Amino acid sequence: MNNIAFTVALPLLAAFLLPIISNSSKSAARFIGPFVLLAMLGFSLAYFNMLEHPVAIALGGFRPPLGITFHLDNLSLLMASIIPLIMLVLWPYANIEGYREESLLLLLAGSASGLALSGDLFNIYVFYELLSVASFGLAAANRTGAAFAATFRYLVMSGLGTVLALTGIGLIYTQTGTLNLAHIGLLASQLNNPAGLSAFALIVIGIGVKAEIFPVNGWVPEVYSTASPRISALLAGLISKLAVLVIVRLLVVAYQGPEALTLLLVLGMLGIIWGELSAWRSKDLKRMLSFSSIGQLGMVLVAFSIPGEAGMVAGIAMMLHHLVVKPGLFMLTEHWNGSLNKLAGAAKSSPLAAVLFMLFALSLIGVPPFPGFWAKLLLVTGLVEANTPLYLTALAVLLSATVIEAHYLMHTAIRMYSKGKKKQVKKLHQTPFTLTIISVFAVVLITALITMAPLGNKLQHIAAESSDRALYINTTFAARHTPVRKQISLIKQQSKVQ
Amino acid sequence: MTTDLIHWLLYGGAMGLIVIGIVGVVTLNNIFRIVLALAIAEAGANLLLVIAGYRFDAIAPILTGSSANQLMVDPVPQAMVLTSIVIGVGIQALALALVVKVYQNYKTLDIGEIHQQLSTDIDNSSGVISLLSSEQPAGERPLPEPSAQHETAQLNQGGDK
Amino acid sequence: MRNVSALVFASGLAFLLLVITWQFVVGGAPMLIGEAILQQGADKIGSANLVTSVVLGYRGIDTLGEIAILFTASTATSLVLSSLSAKTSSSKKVVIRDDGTILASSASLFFPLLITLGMYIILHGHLTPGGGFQGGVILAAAFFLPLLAVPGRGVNHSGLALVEGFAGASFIIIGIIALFQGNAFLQPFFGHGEMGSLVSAGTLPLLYTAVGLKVGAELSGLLANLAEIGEIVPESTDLQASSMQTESNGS
Amino acid sequence: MIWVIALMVIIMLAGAITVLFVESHVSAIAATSAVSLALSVLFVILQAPDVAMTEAVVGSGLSTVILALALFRINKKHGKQPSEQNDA
Repeated sequence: MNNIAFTVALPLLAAFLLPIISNSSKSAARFIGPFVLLAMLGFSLAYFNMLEHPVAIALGGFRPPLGITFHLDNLSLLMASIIPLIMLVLWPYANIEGYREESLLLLLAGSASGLALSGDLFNIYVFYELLSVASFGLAAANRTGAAFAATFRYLVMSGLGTVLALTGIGLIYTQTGTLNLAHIGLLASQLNNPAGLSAFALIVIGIGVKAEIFPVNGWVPEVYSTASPRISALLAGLISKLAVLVIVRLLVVAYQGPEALTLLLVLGMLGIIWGELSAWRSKDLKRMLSFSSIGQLGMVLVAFSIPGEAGMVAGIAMMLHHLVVKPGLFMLTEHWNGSLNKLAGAAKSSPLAAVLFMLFALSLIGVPPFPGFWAKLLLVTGLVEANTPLYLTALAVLLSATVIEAHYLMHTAIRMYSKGKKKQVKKLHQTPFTLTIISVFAVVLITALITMAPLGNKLQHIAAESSDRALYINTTFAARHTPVRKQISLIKQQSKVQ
Repeated sequence: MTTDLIHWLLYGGAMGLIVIGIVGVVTLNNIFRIVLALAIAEAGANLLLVIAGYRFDAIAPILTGSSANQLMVDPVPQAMVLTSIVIGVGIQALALALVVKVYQNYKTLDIGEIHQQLSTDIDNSSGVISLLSSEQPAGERPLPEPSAQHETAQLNQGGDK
Repeated sequence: MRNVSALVFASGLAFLLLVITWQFVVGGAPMLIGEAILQQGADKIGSANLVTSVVLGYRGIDTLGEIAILFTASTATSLVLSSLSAKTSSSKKVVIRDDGTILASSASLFFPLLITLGMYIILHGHLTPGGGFQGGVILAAAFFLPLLAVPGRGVNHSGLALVEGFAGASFIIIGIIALFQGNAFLQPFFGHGEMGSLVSAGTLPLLYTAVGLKVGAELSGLLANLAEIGEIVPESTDLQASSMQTESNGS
Repeated sequence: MIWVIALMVIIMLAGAITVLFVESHVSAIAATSAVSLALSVLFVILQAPDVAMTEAVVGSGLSTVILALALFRINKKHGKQPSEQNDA
């Protein structure tokens, strides 16, 4: 009875029923969200344990290119288990005004796992839209004038992206006559022309609104400064990674030519330059973190643009690292939401928070023992090995961006440890609840630091699996409605024959 | 010849709608009008999808007694467009709700002014002296209040206007 | 400056799109999955309208996502507008204007007609053009018309929530029942029936009914939310000013 | 049939351009509605009756109502604005 479709169906079901349940019993309604998230975690972890080989599941029971398939490999299941985990950590246990916010969060969780698992282009578009609408609602949930205005600009930019992505999907459908990613992968040679490549560019720009890709990230600083830190942490940490994941899938399966990689590389470089310079110039913590997140996602994009497995390893490592560090940093702004100047003395009022900030900042910069260093090292070696002028330029950009990053982050840290006015220092106190949430992220980071060797092996394994185009296609077309174990043995037999 | 013309008319129409819509979203100043332009761009993308499933001398994909051996158009893009039209109207409603609320708070529909007030609001809430405010006339420059929260920032805005 | 760069961008985009369309031929798309669905769709699902079999069968989870999007948009809209409607709800009764009995009675005349039409379109979605979305919009119109004709009449929001909750849930539960029968999620079950009759195509009519009710309830909720803020603001200026005051303080 | 297509495409594009340049919001809404209507005629010609029906019902019906409601709301505020300024 174990089916991965529950990770999408359950949160949606709960979200639909939440208004009714909350009308009859408010206290019951409060337990539903965390319970559903735990169930989602259970379903995805159960598959994770069972999985030795990627499998695909045909929803609706239709043979793969006709129906919609969910593609389950280590990468998608990893994301599918991270989603409920991170949402459990950031769930608003204390300050719930009504069921609406909970409902939106559950919809966000359901659409996010759909996006991580789906192997169908239009289905990805639908889940992406669901994700967008839920995030609009959450971004406006503060109900200040500024939040409304920022969300409106976010919505318009996102809507523009939607149109571009839909146009791209239309172009791909006109040329290949299919929507299934694996099937598109089989027909990839038909897409290696101006129309096919511009379809890719349109989808990258369209989906890139959520992934904070360079020309369409104007909303980032505004929304992150007006939404509550929790929502910023979710959007910057989790949602942006899911959008990147979609682009990576498309890249691996259908666009392995150099043009697509160059496009990603250039967009990534521009993102790094724009993000890091703006972060350097910004005068308050929230905006500094938002811009730095743009820069970091630029690095992720650069990593994925390196051809082959090296790029995949570096990209996944950068992605996971940012996924842990950025939410932690954003949660710090819950009580440190002023300008950088007002942070003076913050270390005195809440020393633990300052230490955590230092930890995250050092890892973000890439100072040796921390996980961020290993991620950046993978990226740098990948760029050196690629060894073309463009990749070496990217390397130069990356290194100078690291210097800028070190400057502004350390500058902030120094300011925290300087003396501040007494009256101000009191206000900078972090509540124990927020500190607990931040510490969770810090503990994950430190655990990653300790278990670096096995983690690295696991990453290599995941990257090898998810950068294998033939494997993706074979897996999808092997999808039948059979129990997973049987399916795995079937695939093994097939691969022996081949 | 007619086939060529139909080809140009249909693709020209779809691409024209997309381009006009996008130009509208990027250049228009009025946020209400931007929502309209977005709807037009979406309509263009929908038309593009339906064209992808069309073929000449085919009938609609509905089986009736007389349609046994006739060619039919592709049902898949039609299903996709059904979905995307409904999605579009949902997003449009949300966008309009936001337009109404933005107008209530900022008393303007001009995207430039809204952007400026938004940056000032964010600056005020974090207590940073705005970069933009130096470009405004002195009378409109909000006072940098160290403890200013969103609400007070808005009240200042309302009072200044 | 902004306009110039925008125009450059737009003409670039237009050029790109024109170059692309140069390659395409209307009617020349390969239609790989489309052709296969045309071949086997009728036998597999038993719906005369093949678009319906794609919407609810082959791409059922897209439709689930879509009704979820409508639900999300409606939830988010009421979240955005709620600070206002909560405050003005007390002054709701102020604006009972008399718009004439003709309008009101014609609205009540149209109500059953529209409901019948909406239900007809929903229930025949697997046979003729139309279905849950179109019928749902007509249902929403049926509920919204009396609201416009008789201003000040409140909307039964909890009733709407009940309908939309259960309609959405039943869509998912039908999908899950298929799972418990050992099939895939959202796999159509029940017999196909005789093609072209009302009771055919397995669970598709049930799913479309759920979609129709959900869309109808969702959209009437949306319209009521948007309309209430249009209708409710009292004519007297002082009341409005005070509501404005509380709103800007409270937001 | 080609004349119908040509006419509809021209109505559509003209309506879209009107939306960008016309002064009054009400005319802009009407133009959007006209675009949708022409589009739904095109869908009928392209053998997509389901889509045409949806576009007609949603695009030129429902979305026009939503737009009009929002505009009504904004205009109402707009009329009151001067007195509010005096209060402030």
